[in-house]
Amino acid sequence: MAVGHAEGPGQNLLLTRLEDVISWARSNSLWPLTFGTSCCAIEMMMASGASHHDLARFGAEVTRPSPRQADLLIVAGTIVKRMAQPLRTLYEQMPEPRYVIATGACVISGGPFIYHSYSSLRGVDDVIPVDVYVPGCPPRPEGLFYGILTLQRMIRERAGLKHPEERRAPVTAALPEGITKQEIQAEMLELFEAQGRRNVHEEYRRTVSDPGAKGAYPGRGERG
Amino acid sequence: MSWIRLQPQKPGPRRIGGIELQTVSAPRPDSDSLWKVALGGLKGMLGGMKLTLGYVTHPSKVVTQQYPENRETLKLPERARGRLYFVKEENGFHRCTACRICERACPNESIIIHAHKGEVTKKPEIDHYVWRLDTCTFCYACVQTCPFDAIRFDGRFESAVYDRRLLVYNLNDYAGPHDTLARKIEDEEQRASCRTPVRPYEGPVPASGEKLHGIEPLGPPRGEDE
Amino acid sequence: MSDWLEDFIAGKEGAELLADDRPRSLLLPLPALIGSMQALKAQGFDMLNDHMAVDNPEGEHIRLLWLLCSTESGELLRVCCDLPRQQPVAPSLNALWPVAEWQEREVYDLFGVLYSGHPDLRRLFLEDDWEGWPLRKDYEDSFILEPGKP
Amino acid sequence: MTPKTLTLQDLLRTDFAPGGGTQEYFVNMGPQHPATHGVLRLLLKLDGETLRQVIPVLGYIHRGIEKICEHQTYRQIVHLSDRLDYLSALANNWCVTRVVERAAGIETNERIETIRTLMAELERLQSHTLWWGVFGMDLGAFTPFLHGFRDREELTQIFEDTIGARLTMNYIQPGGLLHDLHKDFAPRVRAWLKDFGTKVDEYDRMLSGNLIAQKRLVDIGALSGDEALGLGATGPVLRASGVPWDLRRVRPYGVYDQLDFVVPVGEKGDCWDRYWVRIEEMRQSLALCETLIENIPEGKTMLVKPAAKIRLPEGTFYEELETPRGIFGVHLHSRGKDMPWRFHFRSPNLHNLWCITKIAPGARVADIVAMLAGLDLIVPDMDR
Repeated sequence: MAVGHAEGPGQNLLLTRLEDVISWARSNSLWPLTFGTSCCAIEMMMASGASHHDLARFGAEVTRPSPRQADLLIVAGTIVKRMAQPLRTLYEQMPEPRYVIATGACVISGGPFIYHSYSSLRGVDDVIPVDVYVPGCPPRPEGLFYGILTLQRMIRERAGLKHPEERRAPVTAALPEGITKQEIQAEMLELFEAQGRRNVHEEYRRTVSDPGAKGAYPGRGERG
Repeated sequence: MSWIRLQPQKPGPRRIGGIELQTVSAPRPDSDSLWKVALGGLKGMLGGMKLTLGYVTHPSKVVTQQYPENRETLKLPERARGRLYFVKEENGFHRCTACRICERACPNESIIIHAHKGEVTKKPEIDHYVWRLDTCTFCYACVQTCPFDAIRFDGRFESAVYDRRLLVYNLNDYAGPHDTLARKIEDEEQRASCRTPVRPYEGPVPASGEKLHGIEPLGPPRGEDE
Repeated sequence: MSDWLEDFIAGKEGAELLADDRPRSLLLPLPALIGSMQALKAQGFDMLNDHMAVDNPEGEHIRLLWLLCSTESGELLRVCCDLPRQQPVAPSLNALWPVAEWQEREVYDLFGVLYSGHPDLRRLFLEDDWEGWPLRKDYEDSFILEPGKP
Repeated sequence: MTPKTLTLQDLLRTDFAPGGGTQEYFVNMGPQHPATHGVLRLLLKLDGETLRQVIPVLGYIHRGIEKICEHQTYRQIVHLSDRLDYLSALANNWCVTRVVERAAGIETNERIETIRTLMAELERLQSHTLWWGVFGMDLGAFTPFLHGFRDREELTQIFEDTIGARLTMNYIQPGGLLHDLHKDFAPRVRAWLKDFGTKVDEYDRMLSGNLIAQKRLVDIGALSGDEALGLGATGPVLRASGVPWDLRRVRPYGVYDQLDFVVPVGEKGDCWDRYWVRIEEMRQSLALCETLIENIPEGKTMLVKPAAKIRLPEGTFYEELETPRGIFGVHLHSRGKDMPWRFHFRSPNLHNLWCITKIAPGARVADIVAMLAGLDLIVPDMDR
């Protein structure tokens, strides 16, 4: 994979190398916020504090109760309408660059409470942007570690020093097993064609070159 | 030494709820003089520290597992619920008869079955067996109720992705009849032709193009290199 | 089990024993509720184990259920009382069992039952400006997602 | 003319508190606070360092499970009960199972009941080890956290062998059990129990014997037996107040009627008693498990076809049992369909929580953490 913004204009070799170093340092010193609402929080505690799994091996064991000192928000447990506002506040209090991991079915999509519930949110990405989704109910600690490793990879490969806020979602970087990047890209182009858009390929390229374009990316919530 | 191992007090029967039951009472830790307090505090602290430091000299008691390094050797319990998969016969056919028992057993519609009536077999044949990992609660109801042992859980847990829309799976790799049905087709060529290959991933609009609840169709990746 | 309960309801008009077997259930008319509860507490029912409501839109009433428990005899007793669905007002049992204060807040929150004499009748789980009573059968909310309807 | 001088007391009296005295103020604890173990929010009314009033604000994880249950079949409800009090998931499963079995008239055999009892006791140990670790952490000692979680992890792996899940089990189901015991189950449990016997003594040496911990617990948050009953407290909280109300003895279920154990009670109902009652309960459960693991009879583990539809007769049913945190009860109002008309959980944590409004006023603000830790609250169970 290409590293950072190395091929962009106006960037020299030194800055690129520095970016690499900083990204590496960032990815290996994630400080998670102790934020858990239900079952997933227990597995998160098993992963982060307990001796059998021990998150300290990834430099991420310094769980902080204050959002001001944390840069990784592991959303563990159902978020309901009433909790959405405090969660957003917590997220906004975290210093940049900040990352969000959504663990468990409730956080990703509403999980067991997706239907018939009058208060559970169906996906925390309605409230805050999410970087890595770790499915499971709850995910086992190793699964959460894999999520953290995935996030570390994203930080190393994606977050730039010059654009700390622009954290581009590399949809095709962490792929489900047995699925290639080309398959996904073909799928997208097909979808665009099926939607009857003209100049599919050009539109595709435009959205890639101008990530901030309004409506270019029909994703949920904003990124950043 | 009462503060090291506090013995229960006053064992005896108590009467409650119409019956007699045996109880023991909590001891009261007592600490009278300041010296005793200070000494007790120090002793308690040293006792705890000795215990903790004991693990330095007994490294065999250390229980930490080296997860990413031990990926090859990591053995999960055989009943672990990680990922759902289709059981495949030796000839490559699956066992699913599209009876929809698992779909009904699923508490939150994480399984969506699209089936059609086979042209050759005149029986329901599966088009897409959609499994939503993003809502699955791993309650095991689908595997438990399946009368044909067509689906099982395995221990694959490394499923983290950057986009939740990638958490919708097609479990079947072909659309067509299941094993027993396929065996009834005697014509070898016909049997082969009734299997239409299905891509393992067809996006969150898997079969009929309809949108799944709460999931947008997959658009182009933002900022993705071409 | 003694039949003290039959003696207990003998003098009360409108009170009846329900056919439910476990635990035994007692249906009381609303006016007799407070007096009977006081008598039951004196009888030894010192735990108000639980309080809930069941909506019954056909019968146009909401049935309140109290589950009493006696630590002396170990007996469980369920007390029921029907309220009109339009104007459900029940007396608060806060003075007898302090825990009733919060149990009643929960029922108020989810069913809209009002309790006279309650010191702090606020919603327990939902926001104060929430509209409607979610556990009533006719509760409608555009937020709720039904399966099979994208 | 000499200017008028003021003292700080005058200032407080005149400007801020017209009624005299010092000024009272509110402090928010939660919903995101490490000591509330989840999203419990407490409004603390303080006078300096002294607590005047505690107002719990709930609903930060109210998911409407009771509403969802009305749309689920009886078998599916079991998996929702996992998500109430996830540390006693098996006990919750069992309670739902019992009420459904009782209403549907399903008889179980001795093997099923023994395994259920054994699993519930093991889960009690698992829950108490976690509580002990977190209790230590709340008091400011991090080592208990490591030790408690280490022992819990081993038990979790034993569960995973048999059940396949670590936390949300869905194991005890109407008509039997999800799986039969794994072939390694009995030897592993035996080894763990043997090991854990020494661990409880370690716990005692590490925290119970620690004078600093004792100083933070003794005479903090005392609650008398009558008050606890009136507030609806159950489980270790009620027993610590001197009321030996344990459903396992009073109204035995499973195979508890064949087992012999004593009920630990406290005297004053302070944090120390609550702490000690749980430690002693661990020892009792340990002995129970040692008996149970040797006496599992043979038999089938599932008596009903898993895909069979369960229809219940009309009526209101109630069952309750003793989870690690108190009495968990299930009300089921059936109208003869395969889904309930109304399903209600009596959650032990919701009732135990209100003790904080009684024991906190008058205490120092730092003690509220010890009180909360002593009550051992699980927030999703309160909010449902």
